Amino acid sequence: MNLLLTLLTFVPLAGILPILFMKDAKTIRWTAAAVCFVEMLLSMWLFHRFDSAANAPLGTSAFAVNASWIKVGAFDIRYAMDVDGISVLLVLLTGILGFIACLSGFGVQKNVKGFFAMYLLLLTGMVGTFVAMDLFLFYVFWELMLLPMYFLIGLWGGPKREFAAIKFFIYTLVGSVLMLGAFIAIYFQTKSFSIPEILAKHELIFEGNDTIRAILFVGLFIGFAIKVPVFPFHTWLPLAHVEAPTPISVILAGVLLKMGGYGLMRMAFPWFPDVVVKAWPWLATLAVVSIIYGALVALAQTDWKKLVAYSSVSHMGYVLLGLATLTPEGVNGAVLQMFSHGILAGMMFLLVGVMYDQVHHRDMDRFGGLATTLPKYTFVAMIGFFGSLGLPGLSGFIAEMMVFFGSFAGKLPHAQTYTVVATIGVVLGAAYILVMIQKIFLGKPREKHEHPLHEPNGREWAMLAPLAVLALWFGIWPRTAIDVVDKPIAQWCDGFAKYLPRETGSVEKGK
Amino acid sequence: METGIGIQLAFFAFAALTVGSALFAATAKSIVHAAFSLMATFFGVAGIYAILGSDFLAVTQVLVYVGGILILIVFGVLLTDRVPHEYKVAKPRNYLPAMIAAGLVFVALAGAVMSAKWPKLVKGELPAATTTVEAIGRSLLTDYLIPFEFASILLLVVLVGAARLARGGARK
Amino acid sequence: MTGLTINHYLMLSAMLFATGVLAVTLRRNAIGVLIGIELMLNAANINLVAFSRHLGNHVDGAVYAIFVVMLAAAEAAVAIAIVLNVFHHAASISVDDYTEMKN
Amino acid sequence: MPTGVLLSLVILAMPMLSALVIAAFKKQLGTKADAVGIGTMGVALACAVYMALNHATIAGTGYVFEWFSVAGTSWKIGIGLDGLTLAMLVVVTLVSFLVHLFSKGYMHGDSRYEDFYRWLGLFTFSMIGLVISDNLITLFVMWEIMGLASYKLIGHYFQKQSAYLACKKAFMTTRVGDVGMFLAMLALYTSTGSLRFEEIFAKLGDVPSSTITWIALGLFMGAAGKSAQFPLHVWLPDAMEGPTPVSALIHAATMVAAGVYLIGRMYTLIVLSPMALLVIAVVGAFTAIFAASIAFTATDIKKVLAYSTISQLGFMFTALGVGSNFAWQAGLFHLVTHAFFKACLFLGSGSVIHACHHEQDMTRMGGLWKKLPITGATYLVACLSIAGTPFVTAGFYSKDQILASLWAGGHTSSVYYGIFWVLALTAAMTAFYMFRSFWLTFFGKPRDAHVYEHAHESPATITIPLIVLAALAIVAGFGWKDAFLPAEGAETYVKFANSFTHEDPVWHHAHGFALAVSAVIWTLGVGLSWFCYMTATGATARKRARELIAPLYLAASAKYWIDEFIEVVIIRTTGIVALLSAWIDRDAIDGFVDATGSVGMKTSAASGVADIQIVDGAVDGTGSLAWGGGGILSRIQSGKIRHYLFGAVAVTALFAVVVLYMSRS
Amino acid sequence: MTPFLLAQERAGELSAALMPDLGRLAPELFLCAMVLVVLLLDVIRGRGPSEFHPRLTLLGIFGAAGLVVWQVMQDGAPVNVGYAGFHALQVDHLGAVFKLIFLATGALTVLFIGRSREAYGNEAELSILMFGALAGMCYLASATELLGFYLAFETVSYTGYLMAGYRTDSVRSAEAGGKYVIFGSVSSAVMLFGLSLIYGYTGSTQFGAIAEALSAAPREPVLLVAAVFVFGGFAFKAAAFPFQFWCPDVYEGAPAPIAGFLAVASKAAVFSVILRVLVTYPAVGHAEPHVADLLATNGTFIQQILICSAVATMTWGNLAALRQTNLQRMLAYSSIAHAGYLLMTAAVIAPGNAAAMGAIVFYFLIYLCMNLGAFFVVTLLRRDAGSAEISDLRGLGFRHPVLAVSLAVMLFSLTGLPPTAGFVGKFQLFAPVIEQGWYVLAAIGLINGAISLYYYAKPLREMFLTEPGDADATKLAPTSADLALVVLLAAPLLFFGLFGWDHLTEFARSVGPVALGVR
Repeated sequence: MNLLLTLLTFVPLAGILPILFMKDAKTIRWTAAAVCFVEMLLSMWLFHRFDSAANAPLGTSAFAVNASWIKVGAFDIRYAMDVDGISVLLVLLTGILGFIACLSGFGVQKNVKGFFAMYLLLLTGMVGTFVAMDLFLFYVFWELMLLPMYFLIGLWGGPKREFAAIKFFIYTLVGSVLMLGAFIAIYFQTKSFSIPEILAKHELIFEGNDTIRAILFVGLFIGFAIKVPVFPFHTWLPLAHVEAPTPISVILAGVLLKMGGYGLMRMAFPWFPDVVVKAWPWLATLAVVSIIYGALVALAQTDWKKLVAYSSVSHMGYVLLGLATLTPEGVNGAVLQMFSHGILAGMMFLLVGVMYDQVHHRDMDRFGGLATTLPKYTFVAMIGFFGSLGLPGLSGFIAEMMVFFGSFAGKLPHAQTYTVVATIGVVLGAAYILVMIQKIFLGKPREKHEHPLHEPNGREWAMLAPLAVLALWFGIWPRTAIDVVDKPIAQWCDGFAKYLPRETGSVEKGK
Repeated sequence: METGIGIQLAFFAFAALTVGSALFAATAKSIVHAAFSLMATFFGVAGIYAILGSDFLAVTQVLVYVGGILILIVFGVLLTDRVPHEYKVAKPRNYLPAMIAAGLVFVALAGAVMSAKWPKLVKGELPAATTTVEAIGRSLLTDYLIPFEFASILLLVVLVGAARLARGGARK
Repeated sequence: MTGLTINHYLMLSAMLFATGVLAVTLRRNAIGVLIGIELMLNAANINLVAFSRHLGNHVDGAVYAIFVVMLAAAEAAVAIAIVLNVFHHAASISVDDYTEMKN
Repeated sequence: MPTGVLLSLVILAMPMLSALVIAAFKKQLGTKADAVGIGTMGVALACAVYMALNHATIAGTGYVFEWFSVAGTSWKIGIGLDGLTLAMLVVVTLVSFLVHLFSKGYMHGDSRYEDFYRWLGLFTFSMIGLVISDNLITLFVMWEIMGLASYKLIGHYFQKQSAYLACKKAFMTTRVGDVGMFLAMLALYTSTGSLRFEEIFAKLGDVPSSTITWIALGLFMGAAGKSAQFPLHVWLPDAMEGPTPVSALIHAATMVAAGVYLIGRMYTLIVLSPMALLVIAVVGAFTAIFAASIAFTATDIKKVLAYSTISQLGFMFTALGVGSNFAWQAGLFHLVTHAFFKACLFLGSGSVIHACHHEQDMTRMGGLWKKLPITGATYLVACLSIAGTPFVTAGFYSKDQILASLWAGGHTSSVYYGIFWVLALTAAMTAFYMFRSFWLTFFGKPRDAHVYEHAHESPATITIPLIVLAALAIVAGFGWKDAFLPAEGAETYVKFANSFTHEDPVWHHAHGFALAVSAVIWTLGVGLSWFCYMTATGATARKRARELIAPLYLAASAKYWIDEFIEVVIIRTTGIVALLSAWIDRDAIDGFVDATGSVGMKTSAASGVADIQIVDGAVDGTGSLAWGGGGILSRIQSGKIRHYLFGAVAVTALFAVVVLYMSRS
Repeated sequence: MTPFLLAQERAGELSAALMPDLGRLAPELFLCAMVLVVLLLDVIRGRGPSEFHPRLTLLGIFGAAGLVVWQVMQDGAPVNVGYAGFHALQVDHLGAVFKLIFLATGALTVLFIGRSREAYGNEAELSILMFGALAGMCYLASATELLGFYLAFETVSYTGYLMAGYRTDSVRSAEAGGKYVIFGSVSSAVMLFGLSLIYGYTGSTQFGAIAEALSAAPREPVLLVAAVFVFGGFAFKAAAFPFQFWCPDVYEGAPAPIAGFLAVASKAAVFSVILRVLVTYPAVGHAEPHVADLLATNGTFIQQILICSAVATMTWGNLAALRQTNLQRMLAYSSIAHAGYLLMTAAVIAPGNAAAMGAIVFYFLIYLCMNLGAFFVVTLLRRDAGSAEISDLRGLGFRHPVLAVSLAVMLFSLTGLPPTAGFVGKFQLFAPVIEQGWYVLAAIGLINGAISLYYYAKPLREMFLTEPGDADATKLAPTSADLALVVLLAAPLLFFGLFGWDHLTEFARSVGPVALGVR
């Protein structure tokens, strides 16, 4: 039995133990950073060792763990973990962002011990969610994230932190309750909690009863869509993002949102392929609305962080669109977008955070001319923001491009129309990023600062530079990611093949 | 089933007494009047028991209800008879919900009872009513011995507790 | 003329029970509410005794009724004790005034 | 890997290298960054020239590799070299090299001198990458990177409001066009399964013609964005906010050329759709005359050149809209000649501006001929070229061929006759307003003594590029075009709707006719401008005429209010929609809070939690419903035992009655 | 023959019939004896030293618990107790596990009362009421006959009334007692009327005979009405709709430990009867005629009553809890909501469905810890801060992290979040419902669960998210004994949430089949 996944999951948890007995804030910080660093190395090791060519079915890879955990009558709950290419990529993302956000957490001054303890707990929950192969285990990890997140936002956040924390809490819980209900129903149909096994038996879930299948799908979908977040379940996100401290915003945008996408990919979609195909107009509409609506709202923001937060709504809309296309290109795009958004959104939040630490406000109208005063900061900021805008050469472009290619080539009705409408989001995306850049970096400084602004310090470079490099790397050489996820995605798409409309029809080009 | 006309008349008389006095007890303006009207109800019910041949129960009814419970109630009335206006009955506007509740209850019960088949009841002639004292006594000491004994503990506990509360605090 | 059937007694008890309900929902006076409760218990008792008789002098019903009478007494004692206590605090016998706790 | 590919990679790498080196060693290099830029571009130019000289062996080579593969579909990218590419490479490297050189003098003393060279490098890189791509993906990638570089360069003086607005506008406008192009790519990929030119062209036969039309129009939308065709031309005049060398680079040889290049590159596809061809021709012609009319009224020397650029780009598109081999050659040939003379004009204007201490208003110049002889002379040469001076200038040959191919195109569709006359008129207007700028700047009495006093000839780094470009504006017309862009030999990589030979009577006739018209309109245009601006009678006549067409003049000088229209209809509307969305997003909340009357709760800190419940009233109704429901229940829980009893008994009895009713029978 | 002589004559017969069974009643008899012992000691000694009565009470409860355990160890097979074939009680594992729950609740309540440092804690009367209540509950858990059931039911009620109103110095306590007694008496009268109809219809007072008669019953409206009326009494005890009104007022007014006792033990008592009837005499639950289309659940009528009430109860409890600011009152509503969840699962109990029955037993086992724990914190709040407002918890997380974390665990558990036992419990409650195919019901339950999170989060927010200023810091000053107690209650929630719950579940599921004699 390979212990790597177990280690990955529980190293952060173990890291809490020494921290609890430490007094000195500095020691705590460095210990936490060390733990996160180990975690990052582990995730890289996993990425390195993962044999993408073998494309072992879930539950059978070299890293698979499967031990009996709790057995009550028919309930056989197992400590089952495994990864496929998709989870490997997301674990890698978690590892990297986990370390970087931990560095960002050095800025936390209040109750340092509590912060890092919660932070590490959160890390365990996140990694566990990505590797769990048992529904019960998955749900436990899923909920496990909720608690630390609640406190991390609620205790260390901005002025409206409590409000934000509770809103986050309630939203996610409503989602997970729906999810739980669906899980239980699915359990009774398949008599299994094992994710791969359920996938194998997915057709048996209320075979023939389309209504119940649809209800279950909707339950799962809403549960995950809240995390993604998909319009109209997104309203928790701007607040939580804005109020959360920088490292938590990074994790929230970088990793937590991906869990929604991961859940859709791993459960909601493949278990109910027939429903997905039928629900395509709804899914696509929600995705397109998320993309455009998120961008529009971002355009109207004056709060820098809020703008970034709404940009997440818009960008995660591409993930849903990509998944809903059910084409390899689109799904690849969605996965890439998850990864890319993790990097870029993380980076943007760090950028905002770096500046917030200096000026203690985020009102874009009070900035100006940073390009003159802080050229280096501006340079790295441009990578982040233009990446988010979808500039080729950075990871965001390739992801969005693939989503669009997938969705345009989609075999579902009116795929082209949805794609065309979605491209409005590209223009609006450019608009809000450029408006923001103009307000903050261009022009002349609008305010005098007590302390002259300074370029990012060493720690901040250590956070920003790797992300910038990653954004470039995955923009120029997306193979690194695509080769890992391609095969599982191809299989994933095959699962829908028999539900797709036979006749693709003549290619309608609507513009 | 033929019953003597006298018994029938007695039944209706007692029934009228019971329901009439109960209605008065429920609606009388003065709580004292209500309490005394309740006494009539108890007697009426005792009469019904007698008609049903439950002589023992009829006596118990009179003894316990009239001699015990009613006295308690009157005590209660007297002990709380400090704010005269308070024990007036509710104002007429409160009749409506009360009537609705009572009406619904009556409709439900009457509807259910009237249509019932009562499979276990004796059809036709009832066996002659005998004195129930022996049967009750036997039953209490055999089948119902455990509840019977338990009831004594119940009474003890309840009385100790009630005394504690009525006293208004711990013993000094 | 047909004689007395079980329905006679049951209708009587239904009326009595309804009257009891009327009393408990109408009466503001706590003692009045107790009166209503006694009416309801008596209604049930009439049922028990009537069934007891009509089951062919089945004794269980009568025994049951005796217990009910006994319990009613205990209940009255408890209720009066508590009501007196409340009266002591609230200086009111009207149940409508017992609204220290609400919502 | 063939030599050509290696060389093209060197050419591609050079500007990038320059950008990276300058970025990395900014401090160490200081103002020596210019040397890095000029040096690398020199190498690139040398390579490009070498390739051009050996075009016979190099054309047709290429290199392909797999970028990544998805579900068995290989996404290949690579380099493809053909005549068009080689021609573009020479033009781009040459102009870029000259601009680098020019900037050394022009940008001297700029506080962000190194940054300027860095972005210049990136810009050149993207343009080179664009032309050597053998597929639409890398072309699009470079296309977008060029957008970023132009954003940076136009916004070089980003402290100035006009500059940062201009760069944003440029990026946004081209982005709108890019969406069209991107959609065309999507459709192409969907219908042909590839984005490599070769493979696309090979499979076009299977694609329905309506799809082809849409694709062609999508591509044209992208091209129109980059090449500033109506109505996406609005960014170009504003982009003059960039430093003048940037204007020269962007608006002469590179960015605006990219759109024309794209259409030329995708010609095989475009010609399959007569509809698209017509749209391209009509939009091009309209843009040409429309921009020319605005150029009439501009007084800023750079604005004149900007509108002239738009107009000339219109010429190119019009030509490409014809669909024949000569038309294709003419459009792209005009692209090359235009690159030279327009770069010369821009750099010349830059020299003037430099000399006049950043004065750009022609009405305050005049009589500079004496002060700036070299600049004046080169400007004149370029003006002659753009005006199409018969037989001696490159501009004449290209423009003449455009007109000729239009006239020849009239044989297939008579619409082209009309377009021909529009363009002929525009050509006359071009001659007029270009010479107008020349007269105003260099002749007549100095209108601003101060400017005149301080004017001086520019240093050699500025004048040398001017001279080179002026020379090219003459000689580029002779001979070489058939080598790179052979009208009759390009079929190896591009297909046409109809082809002519030189001996074709139709072509022969058209050629002759166009020649005559060209000569007439040149005479008309130049002569009229001389009359209007160099003679006293002309000046009064001009004023009279201006009064006569006052509304038209006003409209033209206001650029036909296109900017205002876009501002109001598109930008403001978007802004309002955005605000509305934001309001909806935020105020599902407040609206609901108000509705439930708990405004007070919102403000009090203690009820923070209470608030949340209703936060998303409209979005998740359950929350508010629950909250409201909770309130009702709280009220029912009145504390009165009688109410409780009533509730309990009545509900029970009601339930019993309902059950009885349902179980009847 | 006079009755006296008759009794004498039958004495031998009686003892022969009854005496072997008396051992089966050891816990109940022991509790009754303790009533007498306390009374006697009180008379002899007067008021003992402080802590005397609480200790004596604990001793008695432990003794009774020991006897229960002893019984289980003796022989697990169900035994009917009663005179010559008259089934008055059934002693089995199902009863035993509930008895242990009552006794544990009683013991903890006594401890809480001790920790509350109220003077009344050392009164003999309280001990007597406690023993009486426990004896009644234990009887209730075993009763298989209507008269005994009614008697035990009323015992639990009366002692409950008296305990709720026990603090005569407090207007709230008195009022709680007053409301409780009035509402309870009416409810029990309603139930009694229903019972009388059932007696008349079936001609018996024994559950077994009743079940038999019912299983042969045709579609008979009077039974439906009787069932509704009887359910009224159950609903009152369980604080379920429509008899839940008293609950918030009484729980808020009663002394906090007593409220906890009522919320857990009283509720467990009534569910013990529900389980007893539905598990031991499935005919009662399943022979009922179907009332078609009432809820379209394909359930029997009793199931439909349970479902209707469950839906209304949980919704009512959760919605009304949303706006509460008083922790004790909030917990009252929360306990209403929990009654709803439990009723929901009770509705699916069927022969062979050990999962549903086990879920309820399991839930009570953990409900004991989480709800009593929460009420214990309320006790401490009442003691130290004088009130139990949620805002009194402000900053608790910073001042007394152990207490705060423990309370958080309990609240999480009440909400049903992993990794607490509450999650497992909720999971088990919902699983049988979903398995049954009642998705709408389960969905309503799940949505309710989500709503509940909101109000459970309020104390969390006060404790952890609001930093205590010096002025409004919590006044709570828990002693180490308090902390030990609270940790003792919180720890199992975590333990059973993560690891031990499979064994606990097995155990909970096993008691039902044992009650049926199907080992």
